[in-house]
Amino acid sequence: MPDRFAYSNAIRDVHPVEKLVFSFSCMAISLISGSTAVHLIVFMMMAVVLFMARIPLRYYVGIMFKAFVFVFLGSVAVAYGAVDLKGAAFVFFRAFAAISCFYFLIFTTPAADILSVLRKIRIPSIIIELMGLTYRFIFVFMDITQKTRTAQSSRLGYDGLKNSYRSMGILISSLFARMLRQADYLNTALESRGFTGELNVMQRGFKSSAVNIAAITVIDIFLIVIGSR
Amino acid sequence: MIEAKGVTFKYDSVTALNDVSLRIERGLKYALLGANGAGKTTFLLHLNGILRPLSGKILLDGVEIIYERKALSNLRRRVGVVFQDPEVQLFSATVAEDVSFGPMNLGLSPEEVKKRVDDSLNACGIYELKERPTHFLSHGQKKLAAIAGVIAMEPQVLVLDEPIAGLDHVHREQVIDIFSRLNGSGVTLIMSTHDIDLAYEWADRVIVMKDGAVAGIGTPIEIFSDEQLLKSSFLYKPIVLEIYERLIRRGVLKEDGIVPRFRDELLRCLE
Amino acid sequence: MIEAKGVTFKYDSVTALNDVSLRIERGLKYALLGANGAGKTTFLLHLNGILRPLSGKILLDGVEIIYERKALSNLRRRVGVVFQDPEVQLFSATVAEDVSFGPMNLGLSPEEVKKRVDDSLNACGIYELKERPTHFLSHGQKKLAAIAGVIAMEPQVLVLDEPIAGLDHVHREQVIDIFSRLNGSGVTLIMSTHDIDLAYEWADRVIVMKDGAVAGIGTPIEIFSDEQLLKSSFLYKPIVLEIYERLIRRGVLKEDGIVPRFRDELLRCLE
Amino acid sequence: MKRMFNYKYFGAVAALLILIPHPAYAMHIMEGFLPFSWCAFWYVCSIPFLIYGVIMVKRATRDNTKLKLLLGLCGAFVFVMSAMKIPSVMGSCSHPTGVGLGAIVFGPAVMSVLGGIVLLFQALLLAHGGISTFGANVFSMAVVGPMVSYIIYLFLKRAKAPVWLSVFLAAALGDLATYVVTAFQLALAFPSESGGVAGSFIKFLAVFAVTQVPIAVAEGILTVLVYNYLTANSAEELKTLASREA
Repeated sequence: MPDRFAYSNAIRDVHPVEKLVFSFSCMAISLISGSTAVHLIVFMMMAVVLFMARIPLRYYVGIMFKAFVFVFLGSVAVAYGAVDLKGAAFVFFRAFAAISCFYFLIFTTPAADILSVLRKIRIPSIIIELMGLTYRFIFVFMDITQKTRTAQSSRLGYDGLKNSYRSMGILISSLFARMLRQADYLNTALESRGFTGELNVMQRGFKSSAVNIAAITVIDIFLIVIGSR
Repeated sequence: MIEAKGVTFKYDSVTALNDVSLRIERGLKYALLGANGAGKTTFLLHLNGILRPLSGKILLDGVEIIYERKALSNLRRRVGVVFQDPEVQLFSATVAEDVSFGPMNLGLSPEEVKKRVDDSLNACGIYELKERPTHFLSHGQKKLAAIAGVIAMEPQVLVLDEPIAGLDHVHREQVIDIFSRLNGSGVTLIMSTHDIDLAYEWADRVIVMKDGAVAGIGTPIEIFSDEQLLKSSFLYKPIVLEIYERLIRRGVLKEDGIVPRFRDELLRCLE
Repeated sequence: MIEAKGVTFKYDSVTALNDVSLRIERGLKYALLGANGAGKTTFLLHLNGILRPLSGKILLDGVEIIYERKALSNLRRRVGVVFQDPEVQLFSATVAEDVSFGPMNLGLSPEEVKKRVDDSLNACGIYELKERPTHFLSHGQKKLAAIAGVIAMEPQVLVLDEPIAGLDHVHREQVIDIFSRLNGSGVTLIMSTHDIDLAYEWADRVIVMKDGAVAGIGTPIEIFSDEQLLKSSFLYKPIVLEIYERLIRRGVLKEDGIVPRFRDELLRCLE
Repeated sequence: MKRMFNYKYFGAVAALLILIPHPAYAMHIMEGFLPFSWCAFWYVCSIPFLIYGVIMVKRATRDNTKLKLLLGLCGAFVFVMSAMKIPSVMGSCSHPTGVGLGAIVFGPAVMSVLGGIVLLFQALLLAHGGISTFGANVFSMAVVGPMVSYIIYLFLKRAKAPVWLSVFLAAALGDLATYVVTAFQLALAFPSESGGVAGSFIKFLAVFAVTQVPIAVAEGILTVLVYNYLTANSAEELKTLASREA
């Protein structure tokens, strides 16, 4: 999971707004631009930035290779559906540039920081709260699910198709029942810490950097200029 | 400090607490023993108003608790609860965020919240986990984070529901050490546990519950010398005490008024 | 019966088992000791094919396990695993449903399934809980139900991952009693535990793991007399053995070749 | 001619199976595959539904603080469910979408919010789907899919169809509706030279029919199994959740 790197990379402490703006602006320019040169520059630039963020090269190459296969075959599919070979190549490079921007974001910016940005831009607090809870309990439930599945398969629960369907039905409904109980327990535990309806927590402070903002601006202008030539 | 008077509680129609009367004195360490289903957790949840007695009452410093928002909020400020399973208590993405939840609810200033978070993370020895996402923590670390989240509210009474269950040796020692230091700074502690040896060596007072009622309360030596009580409550004698008593009876050791509580103390007697 | 030969396993890039070779003999009781992270659970999960060695192999009755459906199904029929946390092991709505899960998967007739369920509930002493919803059970009862669910498959080998963690005194005794009876009827048992006193009194053989490797294997007396091994593996001496040795050294007891293993045996020496 | 067609057709099936990475997160359109204007268009289409959903959620949780926690946990539940592997006859694996189950249990308005949250975390945590295509994915998977499921479920329930059939069809057709929308979104972005949008839509649909119908059937069966267990064991809670739907 890229989540692992998001918390431990070298630019974890860069202001998340800067990272979001960098990722989104490069992505938007790539998607709008008709220039394959822009797409290639964005791809290389993101690779360099992720290298600087100390994302292990082997991991990045691995995940990029997977993306390459998907994007390649996806472009072929699009070519089959609609456009010619040249068009397919264009779609291929464009998608690859956008994916680079996307991976930059998810490899360097923890979900917790993205949530704090969403809070800042006045996304309704109910959404932020639901997202925060979802994020936290995804991991709790994944762990439970994986362990329950192991326990089921050690009792032959996935031996044959019939057993498998039955076991999976039981697995999902037991997870649902657990989720209901978990909500009860959580409510109790939070009430005992003074919960009255708002899930307010301390926001982590980030320092914005003039250098980063300048760099992002220069890069964006540079990409736009290249693209419009 | 806290007093239960004739507290009765039922889940649906099953009686969980039956006329429990009990006084918790300020500054002491209490161990709450009893078989599964004896009503320990139910009793603990009454102490900060999460559960409300069906009959009877809970008093804080002699004043009866009323179950409306402001009084409850005041109660919960003073009585913190650490639940058995840290997974139900940690709800936030990172440790610092989670620990800040209680202080935020107290309406403290941002600086004060930050200070409380740092202090309680330090007290629990997990300051370096501050910005870690909750889901990367080990079970023991989650437990410590849950404890930090409660002590950040600076409660006067700390209620601990089986705080050492499932912890390995190292985290167990760490947790007990935190409790001792809190107690040293004046916090009253009430801990439910199945660990009889721990209750014997750690507690100032032992409370024994059985079938929703208090079967006994006293110093560890009083409680664990009461063979009748131990038997009827499915408890047994701590091994250190039992061997010590045998050795006294055999005349190997001489009674000198100081009964060993820790294993090492007993072994030292035998040097 | 089961043999591991040079088994190595990694999670991502972290080595969890490093060249583990080990023979489990039919009909014996094994205790598996070691600190958290020593690789105990990882090793146990290899014994019924849940994890597959990165290199090395597992042999059942001298035949190497192959990791395809039929062979695995045969292996899992013979080797049952009771996991540490009963919460994740009880997934059905009621106890009877949950216990019937394994027998149903074996494709037995409804009568045979019913018989297996009743028998194993009886063997675990929880027949009266048959129709109870699983989440209303106490922790101890959940553990018993989880054990019943595994023995309903009538395995020849029972793998137990910390089966007594978090149990109260009464349930602990009950669980150990079930294991003894199973062993009496020929079932091989392998139990990981942090409870050194239990390992000492219960096991025929003790296996000590450290950093993903086997640090020692032998009878309890052999293992717990090896001070070097205990120290390097962060273990300590069982209190019964330690006090016995002290009393021998003090001259209170005389060495007669029979070293006490149970608390009661030691106490009897002191009568 | 005919051979040529078959060859091309086969290649495309294989290609789409992979475009849609794991058959797993099937209906997600990958990052970067839609041009900017279409990304923006689908964002604009989805947002009103999300806003409506948020208003509904806000109203329901206003004086029930526990429901807020419950819905947050439901989001995690849907995410985890959609990460499970469905055992499949053909040996290949697929994942449930949870669209049908979610629509039946929570109703389409709440499901649009939960679905949006789940899609975002699938992008952030699993790198499935994407940011620019988020609007399009929300529209197919969190808006149209649940709506179709819900309408079918309600309609069949009113028509006194057997419960299992209503649940099965709601889940399976909700799934298929999601695929149809995805095919339509791709066709709009990549109209064929000869047949225009309609031409490429039909081509994409044909591919989906082959690859996704078995998956939809599998999800339908699974949803019926889960629904049966849930009504047997958690009927009370289901009612509370459903009655929150305005």
